[in-house]
Parts: sequence; structure tokens; C-alpha cells
Amino acid sequence: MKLWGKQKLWRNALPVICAAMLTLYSSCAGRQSALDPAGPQSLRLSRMWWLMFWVCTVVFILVMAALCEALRRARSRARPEVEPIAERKITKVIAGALGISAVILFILMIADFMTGRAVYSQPQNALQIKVYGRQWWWEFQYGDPQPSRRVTTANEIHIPVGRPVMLQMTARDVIHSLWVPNLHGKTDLMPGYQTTMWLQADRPGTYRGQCAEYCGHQHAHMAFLVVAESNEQFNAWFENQCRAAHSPIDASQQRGQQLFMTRGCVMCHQIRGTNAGGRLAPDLTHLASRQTIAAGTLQNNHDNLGNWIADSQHVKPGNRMPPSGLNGEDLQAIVSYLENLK
Amino acid sequence: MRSLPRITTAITIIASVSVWAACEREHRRFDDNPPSAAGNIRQSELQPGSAQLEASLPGPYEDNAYAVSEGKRLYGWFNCVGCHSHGGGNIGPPLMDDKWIYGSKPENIYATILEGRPNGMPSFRGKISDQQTWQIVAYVRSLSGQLSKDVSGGRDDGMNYKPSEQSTKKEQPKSKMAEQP
Amino acid sequence: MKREDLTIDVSDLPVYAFGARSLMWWGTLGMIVIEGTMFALLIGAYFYLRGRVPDWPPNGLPPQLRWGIVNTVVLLASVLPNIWYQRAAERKDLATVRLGLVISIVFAVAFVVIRFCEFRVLNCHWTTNAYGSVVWTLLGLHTVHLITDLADTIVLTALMFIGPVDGKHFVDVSENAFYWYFVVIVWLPIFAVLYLAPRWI
Amino acid sequence: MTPGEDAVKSPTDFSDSVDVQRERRQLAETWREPTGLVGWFSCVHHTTIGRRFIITAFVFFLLGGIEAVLMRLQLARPENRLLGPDLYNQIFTMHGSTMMFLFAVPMMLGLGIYLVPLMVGARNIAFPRLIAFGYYLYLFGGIFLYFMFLLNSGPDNGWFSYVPLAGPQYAPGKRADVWAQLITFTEVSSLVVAVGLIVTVFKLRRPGMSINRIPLFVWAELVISFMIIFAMPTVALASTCLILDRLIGTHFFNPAEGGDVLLWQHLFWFFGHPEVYIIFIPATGIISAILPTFCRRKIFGYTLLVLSLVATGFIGFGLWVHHMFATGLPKVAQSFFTAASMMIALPTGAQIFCWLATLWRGKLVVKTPLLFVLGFFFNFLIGGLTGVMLASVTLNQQVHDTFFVVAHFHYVLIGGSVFPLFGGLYYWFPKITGRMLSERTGRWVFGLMMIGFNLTFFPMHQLGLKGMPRRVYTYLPGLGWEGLNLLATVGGSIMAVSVLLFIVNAFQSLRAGEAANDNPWGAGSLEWATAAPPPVYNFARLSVVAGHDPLWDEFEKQPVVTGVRSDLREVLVTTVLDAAPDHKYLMPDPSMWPFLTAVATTGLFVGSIFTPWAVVIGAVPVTITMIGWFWPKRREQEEQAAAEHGHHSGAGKDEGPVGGERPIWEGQA
Repeated sequence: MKLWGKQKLWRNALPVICAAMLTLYSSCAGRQSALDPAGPQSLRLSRMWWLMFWVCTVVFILVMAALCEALRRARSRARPEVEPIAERKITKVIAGALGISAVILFILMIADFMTGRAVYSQPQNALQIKVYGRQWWWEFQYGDPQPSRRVTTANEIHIPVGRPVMLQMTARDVIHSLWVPNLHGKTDLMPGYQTTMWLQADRPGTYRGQCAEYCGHQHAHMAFLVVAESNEQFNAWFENQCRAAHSPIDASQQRGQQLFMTRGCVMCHQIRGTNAGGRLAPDLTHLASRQTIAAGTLQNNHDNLGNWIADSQHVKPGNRMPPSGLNGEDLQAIVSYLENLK
Repeated sequence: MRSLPRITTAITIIASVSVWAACEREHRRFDDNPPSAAGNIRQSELQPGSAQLEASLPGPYEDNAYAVSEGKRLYGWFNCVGCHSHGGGNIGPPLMDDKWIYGSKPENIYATILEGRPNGMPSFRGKISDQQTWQIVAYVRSLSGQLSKDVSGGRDDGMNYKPSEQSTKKEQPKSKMAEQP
Repeated sequence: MKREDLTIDVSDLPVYAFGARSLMWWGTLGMIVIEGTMFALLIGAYFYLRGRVPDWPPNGLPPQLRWGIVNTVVLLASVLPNIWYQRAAERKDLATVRLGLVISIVFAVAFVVIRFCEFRVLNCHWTTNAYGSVVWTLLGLHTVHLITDLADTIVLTALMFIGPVDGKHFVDVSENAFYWYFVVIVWLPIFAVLYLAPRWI
Repeated sequence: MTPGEDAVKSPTDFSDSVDVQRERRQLAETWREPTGLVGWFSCVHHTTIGRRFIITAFVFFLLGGIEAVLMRLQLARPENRLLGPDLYNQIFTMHGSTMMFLFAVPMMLGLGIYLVPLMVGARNIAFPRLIAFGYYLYLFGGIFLYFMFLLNSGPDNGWFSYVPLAGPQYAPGKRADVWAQLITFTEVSSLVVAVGLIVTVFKLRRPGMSINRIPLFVWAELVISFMIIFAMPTVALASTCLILDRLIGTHFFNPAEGGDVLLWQHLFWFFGHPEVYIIFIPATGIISAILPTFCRRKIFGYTLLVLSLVATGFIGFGLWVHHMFATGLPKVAQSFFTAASMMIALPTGAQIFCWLATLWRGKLVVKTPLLFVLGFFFNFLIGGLTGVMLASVTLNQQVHDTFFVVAHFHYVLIGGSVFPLFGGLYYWFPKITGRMLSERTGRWVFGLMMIGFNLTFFPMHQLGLKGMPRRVYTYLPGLGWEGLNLLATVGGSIMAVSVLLFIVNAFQSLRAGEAANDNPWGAGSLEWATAAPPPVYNFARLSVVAGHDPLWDEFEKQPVVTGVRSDLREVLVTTVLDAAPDHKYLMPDPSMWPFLTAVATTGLFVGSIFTPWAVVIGAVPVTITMIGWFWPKRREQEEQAAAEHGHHSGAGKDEGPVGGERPIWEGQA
């Protein structure tokens, strides 16, 4: 009866814990998962994780076994044992256990150094991209010898599969942290510092990244996409990005463009090929070619675009885009204009 | 020990009372629609004399630190710096002194931004929202220490060309028309 | 079980003691360690910031030595009266203690005055740049210690003149001297950092 | 087994002769705590102040818990609009700051204030007025924070308050200053308490309690007191710099003017990491106090345990950079900190092994306190192992700032610290209140907390690995996070129930709980040698200590110290190493001044958020109150004179410890 509480406890807790632990194996896949590596670095990091995981699990089980055995003995015996000879024996056991722990830790440390060497090595012929973290979106600038081809885009980058990409990063306002779990760990973007990291995707796919350093109201909605695709697709995409924006093709779009130029939009946004030259908000030259809007918050489709322009503060309270006050005809016009910016 | 509950209850009462008068300074107003001052703009422009007398519409963000800081950001974003510099003035008149050509009251500044003024001040009507305008108004007034110190902003994270707004001493605005006999 | 069998009679022990035997000494030491840590960290911050910019001080010239040196001399000299009245306190020689305290007050006041000259001729303002900020903070923090210990000494002196003085208060006097030594010793690294480091390192 | 069944005969029972009773009455009169409202603010006995610390800290624990529940509700489903970003950010900041600065540290210090003097057999703590001052500052700091929170001025930059987000440009208003000033309040409070504890342990130990006989809980409190003294000034300095930046425009953290944003992180984590051990080490002390009692044997490996405590204290200062692995510091430096961070697993491991050995060789008596300790083993081991994972700079780059880290440090802080704490509450409740907590309810509390806790935080490991960052007020559907978050929320509510159940249990016991005898568990340390609850003078009979479990070491046969006056608040001061009687010291009387000084200081602190002049103006009342504090009152004068009267021969003369090197009592005993 004395042990009722404890037995009940184990009966309840253990299955739950075990179930929870098992879930670790299952469903690691995902487009924002550290355990679904898509690049050489995240692959190494996930190997490191599994090494750690197994070592720690074994240690955990061993210690728990020792605990249970200790409890079994301590329960059964009539009076405590204290005679010094046995105590000294136990001291030796403890010394041994400590020694083993030290060895394990040392091995893990070595493993960590090896992983580090591989992960931080400098890649060859990397694609250069400048990254600027801003509250609460990402600005990307592709490096290129000719200034005309230094494409600026926002919240979505395309990279060729198998080619390393070097990111040179800094923050325009507060500290942010760039993290694409499927490709690599995170690195901070800090005002006054220029940090670098490189990524590489070994299989095509769309991987989601998110800001990992608390950066204010909309830290939760500061995501972006990395689209890894074949070289041809990438070049096609890049060529398209180099072009100026498409001009309106019908009356409604005409109207939309005119609204864009006369209303607030032009104060912050840039559309290359028009006289909208704002550099304070995402470059919209090829908005329609992106999968998401509002820094990975909404799917880029007709309705979302409309809602966002009409009342962005409802979707992302505190973000820097003021409510446009547009509605009805005007809203439709401006949306149709933007949807044309492929 | 026995008086501990007494004390705590007293504190909670004080606290909950003060919630009613919760600090306007700290509200983060993301999307509210401040009144468009369109009504008395014209007046204060055309008949400044009377405008001085009549009860003037207070700026909605005079006590809101968040709005002031947003105003500061927009002041930079919309390139007010280009002409007014960081308040010291250059092409445009300085904003941190006590001289106010078109009046120092919130709605005067609001009108100035919205309608523009002769000799270069462009009109931002339709370009920036009412809320943004009022935010800029609040910031511009903080430049000459018109707002209370706990609302005005501190130093910038950047080159500091002037003392921060909260350490700017309050100028007594002299409107140009006011100077006329 | 009778309690009289084994007893340790401590009724003859003194009711106060000087130096490391007394609680006060340990308390003071605790405060000294805390503030020492504070100064050490601030000096650390000073060199950290220095490492972040190409030239140091950023605006070129290091602070003038004159007042700094005068200050250091005064401060070092002020140790003597402190040693003097501390010894006297342990002898419970009230007259000497009074005199020593007054003298050390004079020294402290002189130091505070000179310190303000020091601030006046400083080569920067705290809003100039990070260098100015850290210099002012370092100097300011030390000044705060000076002033608090000065006030402390004044109150203690008043007590020595007015109050009925017990042995316990002589302990307080000697701890006061102990704290003053800290204020003096901690100044030397600060002086080196503020005045010499920009010149020599 | 009913409590106290196998309890040793309490020493307070067999000293019942008439003169003893007279002495007790006189002691009670001498050490009496003042009553009434004014009296309430004048109390200086460590049991009173310690109890206040514990209760206040527990209240803040509940507030922080409510905030935690709110956060879990917000995160229960994606794109939830229960709390907006603004409120959520305030709440997660309040939660962190409350739990760290207003619950964990004060709670551990409160336990220390209450127990350390009892465990070392002193009649009061050193510098009791300073301790009282520390309490009021802490209380006012907490009230200040929550008052501002109700005014919608709650800090919203996280408990780490990184610049530039918390700097003048990006944190308008006074929210960030409120946080920074809360730090000042709590740091000053912790620092003065730490000094008091250290001096108590060094100078006020019962004769015979040489350095190698100090109870492990006292060792733990000693170690964290030292850590506080070296760690807390760092964050106090950092928050001061932050306030200066925000208020008078200094440039410590402004890159454009030679400042640096990483300086903040270095300063903050140089405090922030030791902070974790400041919270964890006392918990190990609690375990080392509970285990021997319920294993009915001395702790195994006393020396090793002490050494590992000290080692942890030292290494704890060498790991702060592992909170900054994502900032791209030089890789060499990072490797060093990886090594240090892994090394600290060794002393902790040593402790766990010693406890296992104690269990292994003991005779188990299963009571609620022990259950919590067993729960500790399970939870803390998980937390410790994930800690080893986080020490790896490479793996850290994946899981840093994700829910994996949230899971990790909750396993360390709740599993490693709060579980032993609750064990400790069940263990010492009888001593503090004179009533037993219900064993039956206790087991329910434990069971629910165990399940709730693991349900809440275990899924977070996986959330982190699946890419969910920390400090997000919401998340998008379709990333595979919904289920786990819901699970965590469910677990959170179970945990809340367990805490509520504990409160019910506590109130029931206070009202109609089974009365506890002096030593219900039959424990070995000195606090059980006095009545429950302890009288204001703690001990009438000052028996010499002959081992690190005095009550198990033929306590009744030990010699007794006489000659400490009972008509004055006189205590015996002993030598640092072998605790030989050195001299006597007159403890201060109750006084209102610490309270008044705290009020004045509060005025200064709060004012200085709004204007720098508050420091100058506020200094005046602070100085006045401090003079009032220091200036001897007539009564004190008389007592001091009385104490020193008749000792003119000995007084002041530096004759060494009585009996020279060999303490007199060794000869006699």
C-alpha cells in the first residue's frame, strides 16, 4: 500500500513518456524540419543529432535501470547498510562511471568538432546572395558582375540544386536570425555586423525558413521560401527576375498601375520599369512569380492579395504596411495589376 | 503576517483602479482611424488669426510613444530628412526651433503635410494614410520638445546629429502670424 | 540526562572583535567584492568596445593627465589618516579617531572637488560616442562610491563626537577605513585604463 | 507508517528542568518579534523574513504560471487570435522575468534565509535588517512590475531584453525601462541576501560544525551566494547601461557610434548562465537533505558532493557563450565553450551517482518528498542530456532558439529545480508551520505534476526539431505543429491542476492538518532539533555538533554551550574553518528603518525610469533613512553597554579563539 502512489505514477507516466519518445522517430519529414535534411550540412547536423540522441537514450536507460534496481534493493532491505568496505567498493564504481561519462563526452566533443569542420568549410564557386533582415520580412540581393543583373527580391529565393549558395547577411533594424532547417542551422543577422553562412540543396524542393531571433511584434510571421530547382529552371527564373516588370495589358490593370503610382504604395515599394522606386518594402517587380505574400504568411492568390492590400493590419497586426483604404473597383484593379507582375 | 492579505488587497485595488486610466503612452495602435482634420484645415490656413482663438483639434497621438516612434520612422522613410534634415532644417525650414511659419498646432502641421506649402513643401494627400500623417505630426512636434519627455523618443540607433527628442528643451512656439501686430 | 555534565562556558568571550573575526568585516568584504566585480566588468566593457573601433579614443586625444594625477596623489595620501584612525580605533583611542576621521573627510572632500574639475576637462561627453559613454560611466561609478563613503564617514564622525561610543562603534570605524582602502585601490586600475591605456597601449 | 513513528526523540523534549523553562521564557521575551501593522514592517527574525520570501515567491510562481497557461492557450491552435502579438509578447516576457527574478531566485534564497541559520544552529541570520531590506526591495520590485503590466507597460522584449530591440529606437515608451529597473530591484535584493547568507555560514555556525560538517543544503546556499555575488553585478551593470542608453542617450549598444549589440549579449549571458545554476544548485541541496532522511542513512560521498557543488559553481561561469553560438563568433572560441559546457556534465553526474548510491544502500521510506526527488531523477536526467546536446555548437545551430530549447530548460528548471522544491516544501512544511501536509493529496499532486509536466514539455523537443522557433505568438497551419502544441496545452492544464491541488492541500493542513512533532521524518540535521514551528530564538540549548547529521551523531551526549546571554539578543560567533567559539555579537533589534529605506530606494528606482534627476533627488530620502537606520537608538545603546559591561578586560583585545588552536570543548567532550 505504501508504494501505491509510486506504482500508479509509473503506470501512468511511463507509457505516456515512451509514446512521446517514439513520436521522435515518426513524422520527422516536413518542409521546415531539421530531421529531413536536403543538403550536405543539414545531413551532417542530423547525423550529429542521431548520434547524440542514441548516446543519450542509452545513458538515460542505464541510469533509470540503476535507479529502479536501487529502489528495489532499498525497499526490500530491513535496515540501511553502511559498512565501510562495501562503501569503498561503490566509490570505485562511481569513479568508473565518471570516467566512462568523461570518455563519452570526449567522443561527443570530437564528433562535434568533425561535424563543425565539415559544415563551416568554405565552398567553391558559390552563388552570392546578400540578405537583409528587416522588421518583418527578408530582402535578398543576388550578386552579379553586371549591376543591371543584381536582382532584388523578397521572402523567396531560388537556388540551383547542388550548387553552394553563400549568404552575406546583416540586419537593417534589429537582430534577426536566418534559419532553413532542411538546409542548415541558423545564423544571426545583426546591425553593425556582416555574418555569412552557406547553404546547398541536394534535391529539388521548396524549403521554408523562418526568423529564429525574437524581433518584435511579427516575429512569428517572418518566414521565407527557398526553392531549389534544376540549373535550367533556375536560370530561367533568374533571367525573368532580371527583366523589368510587365506593363499592364488591359484597362483594369492600367487603372491598377495608375492607382499604384498615385496612392501610398509607391512611397515604399519598387517596381522596376515604372517610377515606383521605394526601397523600404518588398520589391514587387515580379510579385506574381512568388508563392507567398506577407513574408510567407499567406498563399499568393487573388483573395489573399486583396485582403492584404485592403487591411494588412488584420492579417499581421503591427506590420509596416498601412491599410490602403482601397475597396471595390480600385482594389480589384490594383490586384489584377499586381497579379500581372509575373 | 496577518496584515499581509490586507496589504495585498489594498495593492490590487489600487492596481485595478489604475487600469481604468491605463497609460495612453504605451498603447500600440496598429490600425485605428484617427479623425481626418479636413474640417478645420482651410480655416487655420486662411484665417490664422481666428484659428489661434478657436479651440483647436488636438493631435490624436500627442501622448502615444509608439505613434511618435512610428512617426520618426516615417519621417525618415518618406525622406522628410531630405529637406528638413534631422530637424535642423536645410532646404526646408528647421523643425526643432521655436519658429512656426504655418502654426505649431497639430492640425496646422497636419495641413502642411497633407496640402503642402509654397516654396517646396509637397502635398502628401492620398499618398500617406491619416494615421501615418498624425504619427508624423506627433514626431515633428516632439522635435521641438512639444510633447512630454516620457513620450518623446530617445537617441537613434545610428549617427546622432542632434540630441534626442526627449532631451530637447521645450521651445515656446512663435507663429509667424502671431508676431504681426 | 543532566545538562550540567558537559558545558562550554563562553560568558568570558568579548562581545565584539576587529578585522576578519567580526561579522562587519565580512559584510564589508562582501560589498567590496560585489562592487569590485562591477568595476572589473566595466573595464572589460571598455576594452571590448575599444576592440570594436579602429582608433581609440575615437576623437583622437586621450584625457588630460593633470587632474587625474593630482587626484591619484590625493587619494593615495588619504590612505595615511585612514590607517592612523583605524589603528586608533582598535586601541579605542577616541580622540585620535575623531581627528583622523576629520582629516580623512578633508581629503575625501578635496578629492570630490578635484573630481569635478576632472569631469569638466574630460575629452568627451557621454553622448559623443560609446567611448564617451564608458568613460563617463566608469568615472561616475567611482565618484558615486567616493560620495557614499564620504557621507558614511561624515555620519560616523558625527557619531564619534555626539553619541556615546561603544566598542562596537570602533569596529564600524575600522570597517569604514577598510572600505576606503577599497575605494583607493580600485581607483588605480581605473586611472590606468582611463589615462594611461589610451597613451601607452 | 505514520509520521514521526521512527523519529528520534527530539532534543527539545529532554531539557525540561525549571531553569530551562525560565531561560526559554526569557529568550522568547528577548527575541520577541513586534506585532501590529507597524510591527509587521519591523520584523527582523530570519524565520519571519524567510517565510515572507517563500510565500511571496510562491505568489509570483502562480502569476507566472497563469501567464504560462495563457501562452499555452494562445498556442493551442494555429493562427489563434486569443492574445494579439502585443499582449503575447508582454506575457511571455512577464513569464520569463517573473519565473527567473521573482520566483526561482527569491524562493531559493528564501529557503536559505529560513533554513540556513537553523541548520547551522544559530539564533538569527547575520545582518537581519539588511535581509529585511532585501525582502522589501524584492516585494516592491515585483509589485512595480505587475503594476506597470496592468498599466499596459509590461516589458515586451523577452526576459533577455536584447538590444537593439529593447534599445531607445525600437522600444518606445517605458516598457523596456520597467524590465531594466525590475532587474535593479531584484539584483540588489539578491546581493544583500547573498552577503547575509555567506556571513551566517562563515561566522555563526554552532561550535563543532567544522567546514567538513556543514550540511549539503547549506553548502549549496553558500555556493549560490558566491555565484550571485559574481554574476548579479553583471546584469545590474548591463541593465544600467540599457537605461542610460534609453534615458540620457549613451551609446553602449549603438553600432553607428562605436557601441556594440553583442556587448549586451555577453554581459547578459555572463549573468544568465550562472543564473541557471543559482536556481539549480539549491535544488541539489534539497535533494541531499531529503535523500538521507528517507534512506535512513548518511548521504553517500559527502566530500564528492561538496566538491561537485563548488566545481559547478566555477564552471558555471565558463559557458555563457553557448547562448550565442548563432552569432557567428570565432569557431575556436565556440569550441572552447562547447568543451566547457560538456565538462559541467561531470560534476552533475557525480552528484547523481552519489544519490543513486545513497538509495542503493539505504532503507527506503516512501513519502511524498521522496517521490518528488525520484521524479527529479527522471525529469532532470532528460534535461541534462538535452543540455549536453545543446553544448554541441553544430547541433546547437539547429535547435537554438527553437522549442527544443524551451523543452530543455523547462526540464532543467522545473524537473531539476521545481520538483525538488516541492519535495522540499512537503519536507519542511511541518517544520515551518507545525502541521503535516496530507500524504494522500501529496501523491496526487506529484502524479499529476509528473504527467502534466512531461505532457507539456516533451512534445516541445519534437516541435523544435520540426522547425518551430521560440517566442512566436502564433504559427501557420500545415507545418505539422498543431497536434503537438495541443498536447502541450493539455499537459499544461494538468500541471496547473496539480499546483492548485497543492495550494488546497496547504490551506487544509494550515486549517486542520495533522499536528507535526519536532522531527516527523526522523531527519538528522539541526533544524529538526528545535520545536515546530521554531521559537523566535531558534534554539535554547546550544549543543555542540559532532557530525554532518548532528541528530544522528549522539546529539544528546554532546556538550552544551552556556554563557550566551538570554536577556540580550546575543549570538555566538565562531571561527570560519573549525567553528570554534570566538566572540559574541549583539544582534540588532527589530526596526522600521529597513522598510523605510526600501521605500525611499523604490522611489529612486522608479523615478529614474522617467528622469535622471530622480537619482539626485531620490538620493536625499535614501540617505536620511540610511542614517536613521545606522544611528544607534537609546535602547540599542543601553543593550550594547550592557553587553560590553563587565568585559572591559577582554573587550577589543585580539586574544584568539578561546582555547587557542584546539577548541576548548574538544578537550572537555
